[in-house]
Amino acid sequence: MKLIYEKSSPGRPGVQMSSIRISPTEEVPEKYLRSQPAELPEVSEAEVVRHFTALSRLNFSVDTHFYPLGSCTMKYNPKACEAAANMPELTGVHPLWPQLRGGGLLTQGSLAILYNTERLLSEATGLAEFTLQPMSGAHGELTGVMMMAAYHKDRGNEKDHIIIPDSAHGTNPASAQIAGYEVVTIPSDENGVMDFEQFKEALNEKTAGVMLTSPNTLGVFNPRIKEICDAVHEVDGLMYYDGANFNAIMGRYKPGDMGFDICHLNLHKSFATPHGGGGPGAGPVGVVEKLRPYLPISRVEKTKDGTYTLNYDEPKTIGYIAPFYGNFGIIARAYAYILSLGCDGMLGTSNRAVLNANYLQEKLRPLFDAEYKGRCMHEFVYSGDFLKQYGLHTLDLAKGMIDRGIHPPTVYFPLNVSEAIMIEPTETEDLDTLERFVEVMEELVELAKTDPEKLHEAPVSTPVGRLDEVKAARDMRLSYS
Amino acid sequence: MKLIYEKSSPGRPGVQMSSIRISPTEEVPEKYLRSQPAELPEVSEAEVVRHFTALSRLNFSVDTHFYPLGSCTMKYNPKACEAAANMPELTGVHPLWPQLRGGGLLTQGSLAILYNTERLLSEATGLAEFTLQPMSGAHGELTGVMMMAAYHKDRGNEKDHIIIPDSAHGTNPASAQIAGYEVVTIPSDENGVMDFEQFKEALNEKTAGVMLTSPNTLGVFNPRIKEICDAVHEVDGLMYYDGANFNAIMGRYKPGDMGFDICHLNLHKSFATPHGGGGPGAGPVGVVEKLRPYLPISRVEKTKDGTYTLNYDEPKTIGYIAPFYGNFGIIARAYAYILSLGCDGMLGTSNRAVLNANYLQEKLRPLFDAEYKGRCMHEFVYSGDFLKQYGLHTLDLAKGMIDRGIHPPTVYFPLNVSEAIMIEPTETEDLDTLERFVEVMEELVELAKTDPEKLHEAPVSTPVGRLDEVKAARDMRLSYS
Amino acid sequence: MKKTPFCATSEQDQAVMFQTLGIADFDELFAAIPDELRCSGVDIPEGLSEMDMMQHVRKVASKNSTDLVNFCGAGFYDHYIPAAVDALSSRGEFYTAYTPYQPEASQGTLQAAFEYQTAICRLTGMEVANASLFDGGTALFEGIMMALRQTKRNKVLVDEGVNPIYRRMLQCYTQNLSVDYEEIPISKGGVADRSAYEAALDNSVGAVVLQNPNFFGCLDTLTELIDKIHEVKALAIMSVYPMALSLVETPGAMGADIVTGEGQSLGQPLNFGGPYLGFMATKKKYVRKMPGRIVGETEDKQGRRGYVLTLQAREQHIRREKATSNICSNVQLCALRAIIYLSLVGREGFLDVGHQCMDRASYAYHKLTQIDGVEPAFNRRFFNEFSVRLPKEATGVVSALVDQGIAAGFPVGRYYKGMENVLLLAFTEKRTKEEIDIMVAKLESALKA
Amino acid sequence: MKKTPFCATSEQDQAVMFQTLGIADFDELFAAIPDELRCSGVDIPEGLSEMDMMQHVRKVASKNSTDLVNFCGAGFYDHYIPAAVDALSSRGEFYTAYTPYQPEASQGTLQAAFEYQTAICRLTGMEVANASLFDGGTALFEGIMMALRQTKRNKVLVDEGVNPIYRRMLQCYTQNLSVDYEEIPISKGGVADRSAYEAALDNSVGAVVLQNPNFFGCLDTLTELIDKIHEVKALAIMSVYPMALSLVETPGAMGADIVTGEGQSLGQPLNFGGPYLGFMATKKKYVRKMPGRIVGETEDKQGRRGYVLTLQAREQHIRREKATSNICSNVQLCALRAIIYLSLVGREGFLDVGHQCMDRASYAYHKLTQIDGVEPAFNRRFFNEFSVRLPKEATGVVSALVDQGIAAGFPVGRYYKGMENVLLLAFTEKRTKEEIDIMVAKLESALKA
Ligand SMILES: Cc1ncc(COP(=O)(O)O)c(C=O)c1O
Ligand SMILES: Cc1ncc(COP(=O)(O)O)c(C=O)c1O
Repeated sequence: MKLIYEKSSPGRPGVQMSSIRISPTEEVPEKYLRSQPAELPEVSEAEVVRHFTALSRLNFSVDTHFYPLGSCTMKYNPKACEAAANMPELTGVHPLWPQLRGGGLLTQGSLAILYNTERLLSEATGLAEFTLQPMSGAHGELTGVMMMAAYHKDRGNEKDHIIIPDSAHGTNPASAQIAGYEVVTIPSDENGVMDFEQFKEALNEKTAGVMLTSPNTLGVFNPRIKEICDAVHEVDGLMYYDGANFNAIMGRYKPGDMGFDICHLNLHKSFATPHGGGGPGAGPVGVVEKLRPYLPISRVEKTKDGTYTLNYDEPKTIGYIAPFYGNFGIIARAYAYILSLGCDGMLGTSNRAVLNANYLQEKLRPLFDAEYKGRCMHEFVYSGDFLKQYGLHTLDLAKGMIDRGIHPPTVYFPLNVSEAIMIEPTETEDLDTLERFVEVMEELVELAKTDPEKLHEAPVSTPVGRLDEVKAARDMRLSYS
Repeated sequence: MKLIYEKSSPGRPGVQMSSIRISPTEEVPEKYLRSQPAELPEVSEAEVVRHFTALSRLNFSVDTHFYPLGSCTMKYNPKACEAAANMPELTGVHPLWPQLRGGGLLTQGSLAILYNTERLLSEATGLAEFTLQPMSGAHGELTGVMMMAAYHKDRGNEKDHIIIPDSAHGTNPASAQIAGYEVVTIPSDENGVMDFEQFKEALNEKTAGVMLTSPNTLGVFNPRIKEICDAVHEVDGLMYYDGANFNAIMGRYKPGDMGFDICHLNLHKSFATPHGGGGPGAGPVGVVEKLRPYLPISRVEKTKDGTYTLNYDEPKTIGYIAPFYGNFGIIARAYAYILSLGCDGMLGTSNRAVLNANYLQEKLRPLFDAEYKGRCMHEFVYSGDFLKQYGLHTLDLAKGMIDRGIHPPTVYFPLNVSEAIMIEPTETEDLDTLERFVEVMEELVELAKTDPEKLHEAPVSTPVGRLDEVKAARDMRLSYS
Repeated sequence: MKKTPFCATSEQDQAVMFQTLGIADFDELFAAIPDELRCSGVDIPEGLSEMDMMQHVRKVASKNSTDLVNFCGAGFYDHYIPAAVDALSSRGEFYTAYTPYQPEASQGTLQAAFEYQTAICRLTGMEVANASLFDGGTALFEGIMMALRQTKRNKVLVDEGVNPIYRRMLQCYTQNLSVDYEEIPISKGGVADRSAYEAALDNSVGAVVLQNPNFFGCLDTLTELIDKIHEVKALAIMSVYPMALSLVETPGAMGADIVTGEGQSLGQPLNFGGPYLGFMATKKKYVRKMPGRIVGETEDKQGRRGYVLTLQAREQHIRREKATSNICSNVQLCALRAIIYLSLVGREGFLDVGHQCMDRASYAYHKLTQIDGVEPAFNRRFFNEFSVRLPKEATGVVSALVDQGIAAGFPVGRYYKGMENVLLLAFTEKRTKEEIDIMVAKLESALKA
Repeated sequence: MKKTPFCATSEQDQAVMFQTLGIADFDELFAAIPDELRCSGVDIPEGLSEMDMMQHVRKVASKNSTDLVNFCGAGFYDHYIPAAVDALSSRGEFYTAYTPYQPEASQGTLQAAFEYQTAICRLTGMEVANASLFDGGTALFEGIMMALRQTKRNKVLVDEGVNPIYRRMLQCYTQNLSVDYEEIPISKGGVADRSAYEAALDNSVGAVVLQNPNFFGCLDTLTELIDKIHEVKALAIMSVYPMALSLVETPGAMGADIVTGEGQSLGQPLNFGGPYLGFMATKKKYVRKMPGRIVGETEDKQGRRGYVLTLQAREQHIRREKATSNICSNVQLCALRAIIYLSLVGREGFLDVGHQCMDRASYAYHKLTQIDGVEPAFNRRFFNEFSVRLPKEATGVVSALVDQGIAAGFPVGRYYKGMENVLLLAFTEKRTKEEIDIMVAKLESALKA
């Protein structure tokens, strides 16, 4: 499809922006100004609408396709949550108004949403306090480990590393590193959880903490969590809970109860806010009482008279991790979602997410001739190794799905499973959709045996076939000219 | 694609509607109640969203395709007009509030929009008064001819027929008939306008009026309009202007100036309100001073103190043609559009609509080997007769366009041109789109000569091919069971 | 520099086109038209930028006060519309398409219309439905014309329990036609007066129009009356409130021949009177007399299922003055909203909403009738709307409450002589117990005042 | 009966699945997990129906007052957003998609990102841009880390003219890293202090961070200073306001190596602080050190053009702790809104908006500085924002005007000692002449008071 720049022609009028004029009293001298206007497209409003409408139709999305992308929780994003967050009374507020004396009173609604959401998340996770400022999961991790660092500094602890299992998401080690820590990686045992013995060996006085994802990216819940927490607390280490998979346990288990000290949640996963093609999301972080002093500022507080204020005066805070209060628009969506779920809804939702995953794991086991390793949580991982005998890889299976109107699951992650295929159906899919998915998988595996070439060629139903990524990296055509 | 009913399964939960309960003080007896609930679909919200999103993608539309559907004016529908009309302050108002004493003050905004829109349309058409109540063009025609009838009754005129050219839209005669008039049809002359001699013969004392579309559905403007008006007024007949094509002349000619007494406009054509897949539209009707007393009630009036009120006290009114004030939501969109155009914009818009049409007429003339019959207005009609030599019809040409991503023009209308193809590009299309259309036409005519079968089979790119309309009428499967 | 909004061509484009046409400017395009017809200009303000237009409309709109707590229904109801209705019906592919004349390029609109027709049949208990008419009033007129065409008679009896706004529309529409229009007063109990119909029904009557629940909110069991209507070979037309059909007996089960109604309550905002949704359903044997578009199922050459506009021989673009109606554009987008609404709430949710409406009305009815001086106007059987007789004129009481931010109902005296004290109140799922209690309290004190 | 909202399976479905799994209820799914971990329940309210939820949020939202006439900018601006931006970015295909890991099924997101990257390059005058970062502050931090990686040095000089909010973020982010962070005070004229840089620039410096226009709104010509920075082989990082780039000289033309900024003004609502849009552009030679996703053009086997995420070897999912950044989810939808916005206003409209902002500021500047006691704080060169020194503390004056419905600007004293009297005012195309006149008048009387 043509680029919007290729549709541009000199003088084609866009949206009428010129409004009632006010003549300037003085012109800015040339030397401060650009010599040429930026070469933006010149297209009619109608053409822009057609262009981006057409582009949208080239996407797979939750609203159009089953999207069982493991670890990404592609659940339905309720339209009402969009409508709630898009109320002009919310979107029109300038973030600096609370800093104008008396201005805070003009934003009580937005502050109330922040305050209430913090309380709801604290209760859901069993943690004392929450900050909503992190703008993604990774950002939440960074915020968490920075609080870890602040805690140890404050206590005079000499810590130099963080322990992370090899099944962890790449953002964990990357975040730990930005907080100034070495990363010690622990392999997974045959059950897919962090090898307990090797963990014990790695753990020592210099261990700042451990970052665990539970259920982890294999969809397995580590049953020895309490032991791990105790051991880490022994050396005054802190337990970090990567809550990207909180949707598997919400309403049933609380990270705080299990002994975790810090936890981030992905609102754009567990709390049904849209992924937007790669964000914006939100990665709020909760902490236990003892870490409260290190939370980023500002803090939203409720005064006796019921009004909400912002507190910037926290001597031990790690400081400003966001310009303001986080991705408010995303937080508002999650708030609407949590209000809709309520207490029972939380448990009901995780129950159904886990049931859907187990049903698929069961039905697909024969196809992947995987032995039974017990129940999974909200997602599960199989290996596509068996495809090699047909000269195929997991990627070929994935591309075949695209031609059958299903977005492929996550592939080649986690890295500790060869030819991994990671499937997360979510609770917003009904039984018919799951059955259809099983049929498609069966059809594809059959095709792999009988006519593998077909899968090599897939996808054929998309505007483009498999794209040459090597060429992309070599040519580096990163903008239109 | 499956029907929503085919996706239904017992107990699948839809949107949560149950809210805080109030227990009834008394139950309604069985005999008043239905024994079985209506068998509505049982599907999840996510499934409903996917279903209708998928359905939408089966449509051609202005937002996705060039749509040169003659006589229908498929111009771009500005998103801002949608946004303006969808403000909750406008959509949330109950139409009966003005009838509650003091309630009118609560709807001053909506009344102002109605009043202002009437004024703007009066000025644009050169007519004294407007009613916004008609809910479509045809409804406007009926309202107009009913006022015609009321006028003649009031004057004691004995009228029994209305004169309508054969090129008129089918709604004209149909509307005239509901107002109790016979229809006298006049053929078109070689220039495509109503044959003047035959018109003069048909005109007599019993002529209630003449319904003209100008420019007519052939895109031709009748140059003898003044003569016709004078002749009709001679016999105290009334001139009706079908303004569905007003977009060709707005800002340049005014029906009132030309001598018309009654005129309806299609806001869903000339004033860019969306067609919605077949409505809702709006067909406001304007009249000259002498017809003011017959306008439908209520009338929006502006008092000295600047407030707006509704007047129901008009002894000679034809009465209630709508439950309230017309399709307010559509009127609000047109109001936003007219405010955006302004005085210069009206002329600029009709100029460009006519230029685009003439350009296509010129470029396509060789293809249809049509002789030059002068300029067209906003649309033009060619005959597909030449296709017969290849065993093809205009319909085949039309279906071929679908496969090339263009919605076909209007075909087989007007009825007085054999194998008619009626093309209206509108002013919101740029030159590239027009050129592409010409290329596609050339390609199709070439294909007609070289490989007509291909056109017989078209369309092949759509979810279904040509559908069996005879079977549909025979089987009469009009609902799912 | 001044631009013409929304137009797509550049001056450069226009120059190319002028050249192709061998002209120098726009005016030459109109050379054939006598100059004296040219107008002197349009005396309206200059065009506004999008931002200024939006600001202007927002300012005007702010003159409305939408925070009125509304108990005013009278045929048009303030129901909750799930967010997905807007999200889906606002997709450009739906609302910027034309009437589906090219079925292969319009299956979205056509299948949705077919699903809508099915839903209307299931709500009303009828066999066939059309794809929409403008509103409940025009639908009722079309229903009468259809019945008179079918029975080849010209007399219609219209019950006074039919919405008075619709009755005015019927009077308007029939004024130039050879239709013998007669209204039948309601009974003391506020429903169709059996004896009056006994008297009026004869072989000249082609159609009888009833409404259930009627304008006063009263429910009735109309099976016997409809049998009587059929005895004289007239057709029974029933106007209904679709939300009531969640719980109330269907017209189909009562034997109605033609069912019409206002579909606004199915996902359309009140929007100061429109666009609304007129629906019509009937028996299969009458379908060829039914006005409006009808979508039917069929197949393509490869046997793939598809949908088309069918039985078009009834319509104006084919039959011209002999058509069953003059309607062309209908309100397809409103029908789409209705089927989206019904699919979202679903079988159970629809029942649920019905119960909430009925329960709230029941609660309010008993609170109101406990106020001394406030009497039930008619029988005690209603869905979500009922009438009470106040000790004083209703208009004054209502305007007193309007000033306190409450639309306490509709004073029916405007349309019914002798009922100046009768107030009609409607209750939807949107009204809370608190709101009802406050309304009752304020109404009580307004009566004391 | 209680339901779990948004979940799709019926109890019937669940029964089938239980059977397949050979279990009796949900709890059995969790049998392997020690019981003592089970929580006692979540103590939050019962779930609300959609209607009740919407009513609740509407009630809370109504506690905000958005009708404040806003002259407060300070890096975040109240620009008009054309309606088509919402209409298009709210299409489900865009906002319910994930990161485009499967390019064949994500060309919509990918092509739009490529078009966005192109627009950022053209606005900034740079060669390459990434697909987005969270906001202007995190983008600036990422820019510094990138520069230090590139220069293998650890000292960064940050101009005090850089938004103080961003400087606090930089202090926060660098606290655990071996980064030598130093701030350079501004000159009397309110711009980068040349002599101070003369003194501070040496071979230990890896990066220098400047902002133009700076926090006080002052415009500067930075070419010479950047040359000096390059002389010591340090990289020049410039933080910019994209709307200003409609008229103001580009960082590229001044020689900047890395450009970052806040893209909120390009089609994002203020939304109480987010989501916003961090952008970053640089020179091609530095691209492998750039953090964040990058979309590149390529082909499929049949030579059809397509777009993919490229140079992923930089990223955490491959490099883990050795990645150029920990970022994963970015703000793709905001980038989409930005390219839609820029396409709608287009080349000319963007200039137009720029002029309107600048003209309004110029008009207000001269009205304000005519008030006696009100002095220009710095030089007279600005785009749409400037600082004035008041005869009294700005906070009091501003709060006086807040009470009258006007946010008259941002008192910079909060972040700059000794500038308690300095007020920073911003002007966008949304502010009318009348609003400006009223603000000036009220401010004058507030000063008298
Ligand atoms: C387990 C886990 N942790 C962290 C992340 C990072 O979240 P984000 O993409 O919001 O930075 C993800 C998301 O991919 C994840 O699945
Ligand atoms: C010339 C003409 N007159 C009348 C009509 C009828 O308008 P509507 O479809 O709004 O009833 C049309 C629209 O098709 C038309 O083109």
